[in-house]
Amino acid sequence: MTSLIDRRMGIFLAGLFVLTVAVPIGNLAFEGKVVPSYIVSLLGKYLCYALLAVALDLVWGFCGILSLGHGAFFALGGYAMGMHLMREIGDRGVYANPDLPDFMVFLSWDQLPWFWMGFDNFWFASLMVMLVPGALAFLFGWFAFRSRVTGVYLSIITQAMTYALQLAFFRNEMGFGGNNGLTDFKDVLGFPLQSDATRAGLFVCTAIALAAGLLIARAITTSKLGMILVCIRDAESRTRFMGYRVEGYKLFIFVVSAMMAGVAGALYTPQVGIINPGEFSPANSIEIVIWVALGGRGTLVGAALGAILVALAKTLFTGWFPEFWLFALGGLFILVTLFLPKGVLGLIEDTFARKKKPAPALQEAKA
Amino acid sequence: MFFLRACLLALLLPLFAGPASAQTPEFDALVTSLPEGSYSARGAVVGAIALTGDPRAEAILTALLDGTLGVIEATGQVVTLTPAPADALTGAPVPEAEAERIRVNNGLRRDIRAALGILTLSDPDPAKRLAAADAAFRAPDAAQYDLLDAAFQREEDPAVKSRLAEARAVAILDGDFPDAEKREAIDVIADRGDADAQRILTPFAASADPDIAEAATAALGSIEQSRMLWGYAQNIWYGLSLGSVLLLAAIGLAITFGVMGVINMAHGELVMLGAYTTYAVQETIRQNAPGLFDWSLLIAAPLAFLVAGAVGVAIERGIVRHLYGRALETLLATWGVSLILQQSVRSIFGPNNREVGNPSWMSGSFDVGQMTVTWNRLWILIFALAVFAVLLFVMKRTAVGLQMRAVTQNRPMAASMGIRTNWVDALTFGLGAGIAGLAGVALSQIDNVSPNLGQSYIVDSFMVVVFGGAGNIWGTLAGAFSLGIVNKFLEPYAGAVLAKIIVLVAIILFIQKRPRGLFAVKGRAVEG
Amino acid sequence: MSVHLLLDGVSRSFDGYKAINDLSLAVDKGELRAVIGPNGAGKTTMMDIITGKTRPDSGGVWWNQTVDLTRIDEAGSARLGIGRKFQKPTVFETHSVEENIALSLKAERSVLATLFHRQTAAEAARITELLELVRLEGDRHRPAADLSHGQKQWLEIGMLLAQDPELLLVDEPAAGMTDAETMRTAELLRSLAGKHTVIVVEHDMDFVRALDCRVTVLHQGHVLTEGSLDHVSANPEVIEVYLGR
Amino acid sequence: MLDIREIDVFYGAAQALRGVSMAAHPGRVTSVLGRNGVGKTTLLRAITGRQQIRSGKMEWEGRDLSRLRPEARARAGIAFVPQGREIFPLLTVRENLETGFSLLPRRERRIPEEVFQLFPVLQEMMGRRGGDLSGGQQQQLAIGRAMVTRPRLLVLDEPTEGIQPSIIQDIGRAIKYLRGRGDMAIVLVEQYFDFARDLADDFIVLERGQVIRAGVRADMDGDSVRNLLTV
Amino acid sequence: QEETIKVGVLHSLSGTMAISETTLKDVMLMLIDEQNKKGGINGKMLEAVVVDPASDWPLFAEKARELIEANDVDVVFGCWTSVSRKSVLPVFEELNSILFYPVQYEGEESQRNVFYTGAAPNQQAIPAVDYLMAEEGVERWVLAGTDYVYPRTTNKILEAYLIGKGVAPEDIMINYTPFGHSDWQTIVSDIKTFGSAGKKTAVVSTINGDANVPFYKELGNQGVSAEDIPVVAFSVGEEELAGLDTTPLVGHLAAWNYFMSVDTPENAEFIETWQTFIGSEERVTNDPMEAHYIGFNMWVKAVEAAGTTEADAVIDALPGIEVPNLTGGTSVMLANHHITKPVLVGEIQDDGQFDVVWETEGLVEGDAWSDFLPESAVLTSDWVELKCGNYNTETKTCGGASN
Ligand SMILES: Nc1ncnc2c1ncn2[C@@H]1O[C@H](COP(=O)(O)OP(=O)(O)OP(=O)(O)O)[C@@H](O)[C@H]1O
Ligand SMILES: Nc1ncnc2c1ncn2[C@@H]1O[C@H](COP(=O)(O)OP(=O)(O)OP(=O)(O)O)[C@@H](O)[C@H]1O
Ligand SMILES: NC(N)=O
Ligand SMILES: [Mg+2]
Ligand SMILES: [Mg+2]
Repeated sequence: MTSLIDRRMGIFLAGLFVLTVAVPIGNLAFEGKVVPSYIVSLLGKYLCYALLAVALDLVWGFCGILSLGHGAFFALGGYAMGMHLMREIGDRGVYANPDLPDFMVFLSWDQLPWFWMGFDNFWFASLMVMLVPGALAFLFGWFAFRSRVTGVYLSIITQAMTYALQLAFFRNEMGFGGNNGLTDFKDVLGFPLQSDATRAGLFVCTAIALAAGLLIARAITTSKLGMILVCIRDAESRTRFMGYRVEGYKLFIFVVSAMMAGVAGALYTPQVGIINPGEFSPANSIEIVIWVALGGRGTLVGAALGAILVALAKTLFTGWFPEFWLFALGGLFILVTLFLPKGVLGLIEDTFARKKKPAPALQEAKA
Repeated sequence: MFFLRACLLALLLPLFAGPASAQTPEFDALVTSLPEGSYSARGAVVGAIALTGDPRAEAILTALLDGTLGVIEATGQVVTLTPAPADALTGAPVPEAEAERIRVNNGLRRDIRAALGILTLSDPDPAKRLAAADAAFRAPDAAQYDLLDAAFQREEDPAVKSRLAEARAVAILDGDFPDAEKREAIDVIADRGDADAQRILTPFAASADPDIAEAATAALGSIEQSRMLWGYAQNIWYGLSLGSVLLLAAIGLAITFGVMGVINMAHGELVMLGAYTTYAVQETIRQNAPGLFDWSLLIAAPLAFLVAGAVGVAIERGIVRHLYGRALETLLATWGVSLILQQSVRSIFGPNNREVGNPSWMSGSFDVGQMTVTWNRLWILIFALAVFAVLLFVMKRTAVGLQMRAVTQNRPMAASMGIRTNWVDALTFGLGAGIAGLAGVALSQIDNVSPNLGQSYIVDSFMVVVFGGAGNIWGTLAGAFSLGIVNKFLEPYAGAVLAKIIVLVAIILFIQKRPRGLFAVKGRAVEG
Repeated sequence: MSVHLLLDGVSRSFDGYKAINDLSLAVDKGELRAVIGPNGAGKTTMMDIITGKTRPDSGGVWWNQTVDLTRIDEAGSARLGIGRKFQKPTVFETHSVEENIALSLKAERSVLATLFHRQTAAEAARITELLELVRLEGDRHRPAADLSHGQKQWLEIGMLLAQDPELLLVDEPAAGMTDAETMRTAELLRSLAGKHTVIVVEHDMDFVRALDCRVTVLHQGHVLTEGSLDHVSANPEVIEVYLGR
Repeated sequence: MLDIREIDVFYGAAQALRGVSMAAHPGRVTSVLGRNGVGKTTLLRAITGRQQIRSGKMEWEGRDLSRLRPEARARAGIAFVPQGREIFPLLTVRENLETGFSLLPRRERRIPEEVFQLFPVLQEMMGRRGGDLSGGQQQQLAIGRAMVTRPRLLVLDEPTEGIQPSIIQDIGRAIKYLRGRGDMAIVLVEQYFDFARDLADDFIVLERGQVIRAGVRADMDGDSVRNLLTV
Repeated sequence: QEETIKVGVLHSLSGTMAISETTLKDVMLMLIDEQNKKGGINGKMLEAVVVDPASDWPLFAEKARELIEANDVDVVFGCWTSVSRKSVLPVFEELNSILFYPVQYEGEESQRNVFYTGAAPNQQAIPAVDYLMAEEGVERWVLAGTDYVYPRTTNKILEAYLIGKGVAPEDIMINYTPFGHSDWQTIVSDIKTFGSAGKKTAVVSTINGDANVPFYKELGNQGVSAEDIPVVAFSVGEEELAGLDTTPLVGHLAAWNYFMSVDTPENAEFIETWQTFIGSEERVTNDPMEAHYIGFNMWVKAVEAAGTTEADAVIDALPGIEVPNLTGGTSVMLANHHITKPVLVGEIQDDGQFDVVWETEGLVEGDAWSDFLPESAVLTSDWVELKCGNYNTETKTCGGASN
């Protein structure tokens, strides 16, 4: 069977390592002259997206579950962390209420709702970051996979799920700050979020989480279980006839993926400073799919690369040509699909491969 | 409020003894005082003007209502502004005056309309009399009782007469009349059995007089009953009409996605193009041939079909055809297309809403019993069903439809049967896109015409197609209407937000029971 | 000998069409049984019912006289030891030929077991052995998608054997094979009998003859007749609806 | 006639056909024989345009075939019964048959009587979805569907696969009948040797993508050809 | 001179909010243009830096950071939705820069680095309700809004206010709809039913941008006329009406601090400049545009007064700055970083303009902390004397946020 760290994974992890070392040093040692502070958070955000993309690739690329609702798991992880950060504010809120976050004060809540209990503890919150998305994925998957909901039907109900959650989180009655979400965080584990050192620390944590996520994903997909996932993707019914309980496999990978997405969300919240129901929007989840497709589905590293690339393009384009950037981004998507059938990663690898030996062109008749 | 007005009138009335006293200086004084005072005080003045019965009253009040009555600040002279400035009282032309329009607000407008009602109660045109009775009904005023009663007595047109009876009844209820008359009035009102009746009678249920309270309560009870039944009917209608909108938005997708299996994220933008085509057509008509405005939608529909269809063909030829067999990648590419289309429209037409008007035959509403049916919704329902029927016919009954289905099920084999797959693919996608364009024409009548128009329908459209069962056009129909109706029955209880959430959760649960949608294609054919 | 598989008055209709109609059939442990019958007689549907793919409308299906197969799904039946080769070859196209076999090997099928699975030497040897048997050793690293139709048939047979099931349901194994290979397949199946119970569906009478076993003739979802091949092919009704003159 | 000369076909880097030549004439059946994976299907895919040839020449009725798209070849009178049937699963049996109408002039758009004479079961199942049919029924439908287009070249890839003996006989009779009409060339890939020998006027045997034997029916008697097909 | 003063413009040019915010970007470009024609500020030219936060709230924070850190802007004019403002707040605080926020909002905020030039609830909602009570005799209220924080808070304040005025709770109906809600049949019919209880009824609408067009179309078609049930809106301005045939809507109301129809020389000039700048006679002006106009002029004056664009100096200079607004008065920047504004109530006309039917006597001071919410009634904001945005007048302490 294939080795855990192949060439592409090796190169990517090496690059990530260099980044992890260089960025904080460049920022802290030179007081933001070499690497400006905002670049640190920006890169941190990209890496969160990358981890989220890896999570989606795990279910979509390998098991054929096209989740159009993965943003929900990301957002739930983000909210779990956001709730902790809100509790950390303590009585430093505008109303100086030691128990209630500001939004609860001005909407006249008189006590903290039960589901906020425990979130003042960092470790409890960290657990919830994985447990809440995991539990939702389990519940959702338990029903859907047993009922053999597949293909577009599954995709659309995942979309319905995230859309329903978005509407629910919009409601102030839910106790999550309505559409403003959770914001105005002060510090995490006592480190002020506005300090460069904390930001660098969060960046490093994110890089480590991404590396870990990639390795876990790689370990899973190169195992026999990973091969079965591919069987399910390609011929689900046939897999059943071989004695594999497809729903169990799907549930496993879906929950693992959701937890990974939750971790990505948890790291995202302190770095961007806000978590709000917009993260649940169907469009956001579609964008995740697009990262993966653009990077190269079923390659893990490609997914991560795709996320970083699209996010980078968005950052640059919205600044360079604020009025026309959608043309650029839309064009990019079209060109990639038309000319890079194996995604960006495919292009990179083909370019290197071609240098070594010319690969014979694929001569498939156009039907 | 009514009380206040009644008092004022009581004070003013003796000054103007009867309708005979035309051309009085009092009338002039009243008109001159129109520009001053609070809106409610001026409302009283308007009432007084009407009761003078002065022949100029109607013209002056109409001008006030239309906003063509002005005042020259310096002199306080009241003037009519159209066609040319003229003294409101004498009609003498006023040369180039700095006239200020006299402001009216809602309350005042209501008073004017009521006053005009009084003045037109004896108009020879029954339609005007009906409107007058209506106005009196809407603005109950005990002071008008005599006029209404007189009008009622001499009225011969049955429709107007019954409306006058109601107007008289509300006037009775507004004033100090004997209990017996009041109870009779309550019966008259109760016979209407509608929301207006409910509105009028509700205060009397708490009347100090037990008889009146009882009569009102009983009347209200029966009104409540019939209103509840009508309420169900109304909800079904709302559901059907929401369903028709969903159907229109989704039906093009039922082709491109349901039949062809292309995840077309640009579907919403094709709908948007249809709406903008309608806008462009209306603008052209407004500028060049305003008389054709009522035809604008009929002209826009084929154009929208062609525009969106052509864009669809371009998308298919340029992008989608390279991706058959890579169905999911169409998602990426068409998302790109959707971004580009959105931004193109934003660049060309601007980011703001564009105004698309309702032609006269799509404006307003009519009542079926106690149910209000708006014309635009009714036409949209008819339109949606017509589009559906045509599409169904094309897909199921024509050679082209058969070829479309064959090509999407097995492209190489279809080619081997001699079907021009390229052509059929382009045609199919173009058809789906064109229908999206048609949806845009309809949606322009009820929603924003903005670059975001498409985005707001794309999620719902996919939901409908999948809920109904992808690949089944009937399923799309059933899906759209059932989601519409369920939504509309939930909304009054749960509110719009919760209703939507509940519907989404219901879809998720429903799919567990029927993993391939409402009208699932079953059997070996799909399981392979 | 005990009855390994028993179908007892099974019926199943699709949209009013009775594909299986009061079908009863008993197969003994270790028996080799051929099932023939006209196209559309219900042979494949019968296999669908045995493996839990299709639920019968009525009637019972018993495994070892104790387990009710109508309550068991596809994976469950496979875990009981029922293996199946499909009429239309279905293999895992993106996996290599070797991986197709490896994934079919008899082994623990739970999620955790597969997550931590490491291939043993015995497994590797078994894979090679099977590949040689189905003559695909030269293609072992090719993606299964690249195989020709007949090669896929062979791969499926290899996958079936790898599962080492107690009961083999073999739907038209000889289709698309040359005459010589057809005989080899018959030979193979015969060699399995005894240790395994085998039910074969085939339209090739030479093949059925080579199997040299009891033959059941299905017609319109019902057993028409049963017996040796000579016996059933003498039946005028079988000649009428199936063999032709 | 169909005239194929020295064609090479590749799947990616792998060569599936090497310099294959063959011909098919109206009124004659040409059988293509060979073991699994030797390239029979590939040859038919090349003829029907599903696979491009890298080099060589392919002519049909004097026209160069190699540049035509699959549908143009169908319109040029070439009909295909593919291996694996390729029924349109969600179309009814009737609709499956009617897909053949698209290349017919409007007044010829009907299903030939022979189809139902040959395969009466199709008549019974007209309203059923093709994908729901049994394997053998689908095979019959695939052949019937090809006949609807009134081809002048009929290309059959293992048409007897999965079909009950009596109908195999019928198919044999049908092919003979079509041959007998004299206006149709038939290319038949078949593993069932006796069936092929019974029908073939000409034959070729493929081995690893190459023609290793070609001849007329008389050459097939005896075991020499049969032996080529065993391992 | 080489050096320029950079002005960040942080408005969505794509996504759902582009519909409203693009105009504000344009008006900023115009104001900067005009200022440069006057020779800039303190001899330096202004340079606009435009970015597109794409209606994506976290992206607002990212772009704010980019503007301040990478582009070195001295001030930012931007945001529309409250959530976008909430998203950028920490950035402005951390990097100590200045944001001018031009849209009416729910209040309950006062941040040292932010200047609120739109209306606080007491500058829009409460006067509008007062008008309806006094002039139209309204006794029964529908509070309809899009389900998010601004309408929720505004309605909470209004509810408290109405009940304080003796309105019975059963005479208040509160209804929320999702963003972009487009099927208003049920709600409009509910409003009709609610309005048929025999008491004069009005609708107070905090329905947000996109949903308004279908809402008004439904109102028009179901024949809810302003004379029966007037609707007073807080988020519907000239831009929104430009997408509608207003004939059936004549008489419905909006409360703002500015209307395009206001007849003053300043406004006439502003409209003229705007239409020339944008190259279209058709384009309208609206309230948030005026807010930017006021905010920008205040900032210019403050920079001139401080002699520098340095944030602390400008922040200190701003309170007390007075500039003419477009409605004939003079707006002052208050110590709580809100401004004084007149409140106007206008009725929709058939030409898509508003006709002012009522206005407050003088200017109303923006109140950061509503007096009608118990927890916030005790708070006050004063960045001049107290140097605190949320000073508790009971405990005499400054709450945590301002450190
Ligand atoms: N899902 C289904 N829907 C409708 N009809 C079906 C379905 N499945 C099977 N049938 C019908 O049931 C009958 C039996 O089919 P089955 O595939 O079992 O036949 P078979 O004996 O395997 O035939 P063959 O020898 O051709 O493979 C056929 O007529 C077929 O059309
Ligand atoms: N799509 C493909 N991609 C790559 N290789 C292929 C493909 N299809 C077939 N091949 C290979 O090409 C060769 C010829 O295949 P082909 O299908 O023509 O064989 P065949 O003679 O029809 O065999 P069978 O009798 O099994 O149908 C085989 O080695 C096969 O593995
Ligand atoms: N502040 C607002 N209107 O969201
Ligand atoms: Mg079968
Ligand atoms: Mg073949």
